[in-house]
Amino acid sequence: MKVEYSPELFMPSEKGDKDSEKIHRPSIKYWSDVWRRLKENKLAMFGLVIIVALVFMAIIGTHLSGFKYYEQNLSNTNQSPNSVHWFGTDDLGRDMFTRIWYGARYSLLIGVAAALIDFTCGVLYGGIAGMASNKVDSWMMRIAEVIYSIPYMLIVIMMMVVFTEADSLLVMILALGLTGWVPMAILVRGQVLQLRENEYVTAANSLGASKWWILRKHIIPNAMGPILVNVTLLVPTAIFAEATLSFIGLGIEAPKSSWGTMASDGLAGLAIGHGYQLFIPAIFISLTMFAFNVLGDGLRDALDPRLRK
Amino acid sequence: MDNLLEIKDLQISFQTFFGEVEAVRGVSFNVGKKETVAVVGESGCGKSVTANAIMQLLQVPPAYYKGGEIIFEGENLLDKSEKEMQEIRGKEIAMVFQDPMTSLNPTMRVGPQIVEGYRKHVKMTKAEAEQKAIEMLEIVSVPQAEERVKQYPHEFSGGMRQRVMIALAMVSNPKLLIADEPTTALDVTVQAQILDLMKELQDKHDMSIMLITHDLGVVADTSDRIVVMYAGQIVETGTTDEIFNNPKHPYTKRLLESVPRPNMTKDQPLQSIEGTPPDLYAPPEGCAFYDRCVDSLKICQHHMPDATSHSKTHQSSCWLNHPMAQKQGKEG
Amino acid sequence: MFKYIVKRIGMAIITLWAIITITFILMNAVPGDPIRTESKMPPEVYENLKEKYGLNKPYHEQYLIYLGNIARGDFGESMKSNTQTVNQMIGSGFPVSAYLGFQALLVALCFGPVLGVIASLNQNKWPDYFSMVIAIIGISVPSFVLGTVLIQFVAAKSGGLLPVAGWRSFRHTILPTIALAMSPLAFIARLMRSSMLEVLNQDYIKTAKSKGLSRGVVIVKHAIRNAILPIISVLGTITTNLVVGSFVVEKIFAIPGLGMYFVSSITSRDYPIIMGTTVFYALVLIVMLLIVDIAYVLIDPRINIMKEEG
Amino acid sequence: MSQEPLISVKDIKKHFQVESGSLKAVDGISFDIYPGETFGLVGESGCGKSTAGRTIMRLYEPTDGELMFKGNNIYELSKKEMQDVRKNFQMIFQDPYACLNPKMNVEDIVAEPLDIHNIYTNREERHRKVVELLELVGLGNEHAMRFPHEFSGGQRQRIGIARALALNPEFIICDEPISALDVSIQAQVVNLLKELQDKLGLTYLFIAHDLSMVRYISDRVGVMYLGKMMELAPSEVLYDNPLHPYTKALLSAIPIPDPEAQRKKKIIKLEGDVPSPINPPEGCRFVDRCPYAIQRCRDEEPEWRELEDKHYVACHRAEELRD
Amino acid sequence: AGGSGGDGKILHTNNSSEPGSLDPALAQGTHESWVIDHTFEGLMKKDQDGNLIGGMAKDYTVSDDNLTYTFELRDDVKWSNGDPVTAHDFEFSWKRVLDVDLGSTYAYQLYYLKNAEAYNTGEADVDDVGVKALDDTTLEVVLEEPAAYFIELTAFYTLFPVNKKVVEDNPDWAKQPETFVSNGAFKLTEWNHKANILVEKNENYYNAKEVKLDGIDFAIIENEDTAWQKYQADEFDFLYPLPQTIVADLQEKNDPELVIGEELATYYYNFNTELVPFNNAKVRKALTMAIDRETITSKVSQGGETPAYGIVPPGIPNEDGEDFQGAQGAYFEEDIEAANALLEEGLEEEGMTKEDFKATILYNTMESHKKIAQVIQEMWRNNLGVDVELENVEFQVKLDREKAGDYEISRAGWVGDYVDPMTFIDLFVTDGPYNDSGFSDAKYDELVNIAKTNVDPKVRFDAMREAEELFMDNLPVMPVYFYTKPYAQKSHLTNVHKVVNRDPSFIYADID
Ligand SMILES: Nc1ncnc2c1ncn2[C@@H]1O[C@H](COP(=O)(O)OP(=O)(O)OP(=O)(O)O)[C@@H](O)[C@H]1O
Ligand SMILES: Nc1ncnc2c1ncn2[C@@H]1O[C@H](COP(=O)(O)OP(=O)(O)OP(=O)(O)O)[C@@H](O)[C@H]1O
Ligand SMILES: [Mg+2]
Ligand SMILES: [Mg+2]
Repeated sequence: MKVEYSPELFMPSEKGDKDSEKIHRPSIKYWSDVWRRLKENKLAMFGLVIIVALVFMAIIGTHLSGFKYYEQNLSNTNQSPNSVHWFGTDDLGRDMFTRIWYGARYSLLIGVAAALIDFTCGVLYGGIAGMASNKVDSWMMRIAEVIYSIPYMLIVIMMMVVFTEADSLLVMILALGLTGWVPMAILVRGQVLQLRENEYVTAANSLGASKWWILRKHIIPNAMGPILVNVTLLVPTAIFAEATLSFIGLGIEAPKSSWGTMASDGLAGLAIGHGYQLFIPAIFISLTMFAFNVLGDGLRDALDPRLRK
Repeated sequence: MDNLLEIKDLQISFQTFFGEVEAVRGVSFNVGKKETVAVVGESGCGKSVTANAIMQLLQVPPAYYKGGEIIFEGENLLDKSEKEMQEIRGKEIAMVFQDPMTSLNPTMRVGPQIVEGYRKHVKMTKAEAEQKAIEMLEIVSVPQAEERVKQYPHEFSGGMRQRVMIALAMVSNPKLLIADEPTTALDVTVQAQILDLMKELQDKHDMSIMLITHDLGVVADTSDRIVVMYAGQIVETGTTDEIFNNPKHPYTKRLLESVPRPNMTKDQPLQSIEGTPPDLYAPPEGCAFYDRCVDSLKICQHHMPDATSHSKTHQSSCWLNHPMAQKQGKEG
Repeated sequence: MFKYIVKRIGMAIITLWAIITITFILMNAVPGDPIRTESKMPPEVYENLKEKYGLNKPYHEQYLIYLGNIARGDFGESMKSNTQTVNQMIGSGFPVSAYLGFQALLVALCFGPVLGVIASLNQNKWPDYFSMVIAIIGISVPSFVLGTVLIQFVAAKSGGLLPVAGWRSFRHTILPTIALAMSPLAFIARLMRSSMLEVLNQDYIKTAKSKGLSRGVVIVKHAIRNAILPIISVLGTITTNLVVGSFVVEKIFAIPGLGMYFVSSITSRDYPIIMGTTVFYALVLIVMLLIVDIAYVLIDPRINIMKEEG
Repeated sequence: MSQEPLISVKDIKKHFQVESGSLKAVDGISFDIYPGETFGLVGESGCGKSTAGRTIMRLYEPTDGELMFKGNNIYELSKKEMQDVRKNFQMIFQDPYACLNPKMNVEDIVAEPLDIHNIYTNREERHRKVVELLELVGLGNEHAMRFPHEFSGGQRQRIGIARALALNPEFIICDEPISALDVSIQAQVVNLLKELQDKLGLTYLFIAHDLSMVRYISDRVGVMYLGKMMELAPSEVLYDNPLHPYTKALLSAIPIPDPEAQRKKKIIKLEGDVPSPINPPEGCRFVDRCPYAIQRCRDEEPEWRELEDKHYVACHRAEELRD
Repeated sequence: AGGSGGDGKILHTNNSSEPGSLDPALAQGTHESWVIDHTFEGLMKKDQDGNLIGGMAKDYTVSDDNLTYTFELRDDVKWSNGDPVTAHDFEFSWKRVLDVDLGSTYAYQLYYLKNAEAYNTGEADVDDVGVKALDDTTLEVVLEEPAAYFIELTAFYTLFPVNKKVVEDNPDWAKQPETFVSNGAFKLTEWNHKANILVEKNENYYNAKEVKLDGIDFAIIENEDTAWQKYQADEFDFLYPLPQTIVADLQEKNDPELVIGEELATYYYNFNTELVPFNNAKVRKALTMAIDRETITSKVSQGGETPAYGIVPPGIPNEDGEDFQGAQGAYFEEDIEAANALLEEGLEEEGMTKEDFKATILYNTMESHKKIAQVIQEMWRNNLGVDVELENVEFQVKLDREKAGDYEISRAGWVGDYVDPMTFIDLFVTDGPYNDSGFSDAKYDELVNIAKTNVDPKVRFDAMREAEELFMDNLPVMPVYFYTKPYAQKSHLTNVHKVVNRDPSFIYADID
């Protein structure tokens, strides 16, 4: 079938409206673009919701059950979860629900703060080492080696001596961030060594970019995948490390609770059928880990322009 | 001439955050046995996407096939499984990629990269393979091939990488060679050698070539037929002589005019085509060249022209070919 | 390369010296007396013991004695135990720890990357989620919990097939290996996934596919090598920690390795063991990081850390 | 051209350490580039053009040589001082994709030089400048938020060009800036480069394989072979009256965009092997492939001399071959 | 089960930690003494009921001034290598312990001997030490001052003999089973460091025919939970110590395998009497009275412990053969009201109110200490309305801080060395090395001295009673409970001797 066109259409066109057809797209900032992409990732958003919920519960959760975190009831110990004690009671008859949310305050704070310290120090140190000349890099890595080799506990004990006056939470976070950044630094440095050989780095060089600029704008964004993986893993590590620190007297002081100490205390109940004392804090740690992981993954995907679905 | 490859109304889009990019919008052409078809066209018009689609190397998502068929030796490649495609890639169809630096594995020596595909199809020892790699590099005129095979891509110059790409595509004598701008980084002497080489292999192994290039000199030298693309569509096809001597589509005409002649003087500006091609996020309803066309008609803006045949081999899609336009033209 | 290694050995000596010095200072500066015990020790006995371990000498003298002994490879004798010299402790504990550590490393290296690769190839599909669950378990269930759970729910129920604890046969090594391997396995899997996602997008993967290589070959020969670098990076510290001492797992499974000394020597302020284990640990770390650096160069020829120039 | 040269390249060398020895990618080349001129650099693929360009940019630390820019030896500047000089020096890279950071969108890529040198006052100005630059190279506002992998080869190339132009540099090294572009855009870009040159007095080092284009755009052209300069002359002179046998062969191979003419054309085929840049021959580097080679060419390295006015050549037999 | 192994009757148990040494002179804790108790034997030993009977010595005489002891050795006693055990070995061994160069931590256990302390501190000659082998079988011991419990000490491991010849030949004799020579019921045959210690029946033991076991395999597992799992998997026949939760659980279930043995030890808190307000006895008393010990032992520690209202634990007979502690009864009553009144009074005397009252309980890191500290903290909060904080530190740090007086309240415990109230009472003499509370009372010191230097039981015990009363009036420490020793023992294991103040002994044990 042949379509008939009016002859009028075959007149030469006047292109007055030529430019009006151009679609003008607003300039969007990089990070808001990332945020938009992140929002599309349901799982990552779910992770974010969990984190927000955990933080929210950490704030109000201790007031819900009507028990105080330190309130003991020695005739009511080791009760499995029930309608009064939603998460059961511990070996001193304290309400686990309240203790979980009280502990959430410390654990979340510690986990995130320590991860942030490790992230900042590790990325900076590793990044600078990787960008520096081979000689500087070599010595920086040797220093990291020294820091990583000195017995951690000695350093922590020393910190306790030095910072007797300081806020113990601060000291603890410092202690947790003390050496954890070394593997991060090594990881980042490895990435830098590889990425700095890329042509776009040479191109940036030719634009007069400083090494610092190159590190910030080119290398770190491209190394973000492994970095995010490491950071998300640092969170639970720090939560547990806090429990270990209490062995040398630096942890959260009893009867205050944290997830790490609750889990290690709960371990004792495992053999006699009070597994919930271990599993409940463990589940919350895992949940946190899960949330940070999916968020980390989502962020990684959002930062990677290629992976648009 | 039998058609080795037949592309019918291929449509490919990319999903992006801003929407859909219609990179290829209904492309149909064919490549006959032993034939060299050159694909030319505006940068960004969908040549590479089409080539990648033939190899089934587009990542889905973000790319997806919206329609059409790619028929190779009678079978639709779009229906093939990944496993079946693996048998075809490298052996039946080989491709030279446009970007030689990023297309070579930076952590693998050049030699193995050239022959590993070949080794998949032909049983040979490692030593033989090494020999073959050296041979291939020599064929594409890389000097000191014995040493070069042991080097890594970053130690090669741009042109040498491109030759490596050519070598690894040609090593297993494919039936169809898709060469996406294979000689852009080569100096003229080497380019001439490579083009000769391609012709030679074509004669020897009855190879067909789909050559994507901007260098009209190369096109003139090698191709039998030319496909001219613009904004994801084919605007004109024809034999080399027909296109060079009797271009029908305004875009083709303007393209040919843009070529610098060796005897041009410096104060003459080069001819270029005013304006920019349409954004493929929202392709125009009518002719994509409308904005930049000096001879455009009113109809061009909102109606897509059909292909008109000028000879058995020569077609173009332009409203100016329409009888009514011709009439108007005469009257006007 | 050879020159580089020699240079690194030279640096290692300085590194070790720094470690020894700092450890010495810390050790003597922290509170806690190595000699005092809970038992009723008269001051005379206390002084006698101080004398015996040379702790009444001025610090700089003690330091020099330490340095001299360490230079001769002699870490001295424990202040708490009379049965083995520190060298003997390391000599008998290290092979056990190393065996366990390498076995765990092997497990982590066999499954971790595979899991990561599978996850990356099926991004946001069930294998990806499966590997994420493994990772979450591996990381958020630390070895002290995992070990205990394995003992109480696997070993105890296995009818003697998997012994509860001890270190006698291969069967004894299975559960501790699992307990030890989980966390690095998970970590490696996650890292691998993330760097594979990066690499799989690269053009050279397309090239490799265009040669008709099968998916497996493309991944093994092209993708993994380019994606492995972050894993190599973390292997240095992971291996050191696994091989030299995994305190928690060794304690839970009653394994006569080196790990226990790291913590117990510090809590008991047993100076010679602190020094011995620290130096030994540092040595292993130094060697591992050297291997990592060499691996970098072997894996990615573009990396230049061996060149002298800036 | 009696002015002071803008750039004076003095015997620069760049050797790479490779497994089998020292690869002499650039082995002592010298030339001057005057303000406002375009210096074309051609030569066989792999002969060291890109390396020369990068060494001039000091992206590679030179093995030897001096580079005078406005009377200063750039190679003696510290890294910090170098960053400032870079404002005046820009480069368009040969590889259009590899030189774009895949994690940055086009706006950020093009704006990067502006960011580095703090050229704009607010974000709108930045955006406006970026769009301006993109439009100069035939891209538009609509491309600004996209990422490099979403572009075709030619589009990427243009992003690179836009970035190099961002700082209004005095001197641009164009390493095959147009090879990935279709002819009409080539024309557009070349016209743009020329226009900028006329308006702002830019100076170019133009590396290309397209000899017609080089001829069209360059004032003077240098021909390299295996790390050495073979011939240097004003472009008309070089094209009409090449002295070096290599230049002659090169010119004969130019493809002509006309099937008829192309079929009739006679190409001087170069036989023989290109020698290794690792252990280049003692004498003339072209000797093995030169149809006119004599024993002397083998033994003695030809001198770099000004045979005619402004026409330099390194060939023992240049005089004889002239006729 | 472990006992039915192919190589005879081997008893399997766990010796929770690697011994620092198996040389009796250098041993200093349970994880060493348990093995040593099975491989060595002193002049005297204890029977199943805790009575002292002859070991290597068949008899002894004491001089009238109670200063000279003469021991007559058995003539059939041999070392595991066949050498006879002689009085010279004893003389050598004891002087060796006192030798500064050996660096024995427990050298002070021999300070009762004449000139022993002086020799140990370098002020006397080795020949001045009051021990001498008169001939191969006669050992003469001269004490510095009379000591009623000296004879009991000869059954303590620091005073066990070592083979003079062997030790002189090879100072490292105790490090390897091959060179290890002992005189007890068992001999060391295998020592895999940190894995296990195997002792086998010593055929040269004079009483070998009474020994039913062919050997004892002491595993070395530090982790209590792991050890318990092994016990449950029938890999152990006997287990001590047990995880606290397990003890509680077994007790609740009335499990017959659980045996709560006696222990001569007290769990208490030190008050730093040099600090305000703990210098005030009323405050100390108030705090002491305000906790509920019954609840602590039944709900928290749950190991069958008894609440402590005095400092000397049960298990020590007095001059009449009655239990010293049982005869004394409680020194104070738990009474919250009275405690509150006392506290207010005491604080007022110090110019304080309850609101100003601030204190920290220092304890060394351990789950059970943490639990009890939390409970006591909570009891004080609820009963007295005072807030205290908890601080856990490492053991070595706690010792340091106690020594330095850098604490307010600290957890402590004491295990008696010998079965006499003195082992607890002399802890608190002025400037006693373990008197961390800083308690000092001339009268108390005098009473201790009377009890130490007298041999008349009546005089001694009167003095000690008076001393304890005085002490409990002052309460420089707050007793919490008396320890017990909970074991798990499989039913097929019989005749394990569990004597107060000693590790369970398997010498005469049997496996059915
Ligand atoms: N992954 C992608 N996502 C979005 N758009 C894409 C993607 N790949 C290609 N495009 C778009 O598809 C169009 C066609 O690209 P293609 O690479 O085929 O061009 P081309 O004809 O090969 O051009 P050139 O000659 O410059 O290489 C371009 O406009 C490009 O922007
Ligand atoms: N990083 C490097 N390491 C080792 N060798 C290199 C390196 N870069 C370049 N080369 C070598 O230096 C020589 C010159 O390379 P260059 O890239 O300068 O050539 P070119 O003239 O730009 O060639 P083309 O026209 O093909 O781009 C080549 O032999 C190449 O192999
Ligand atoms: Mg293309
Ligand atoms: Mg180049």
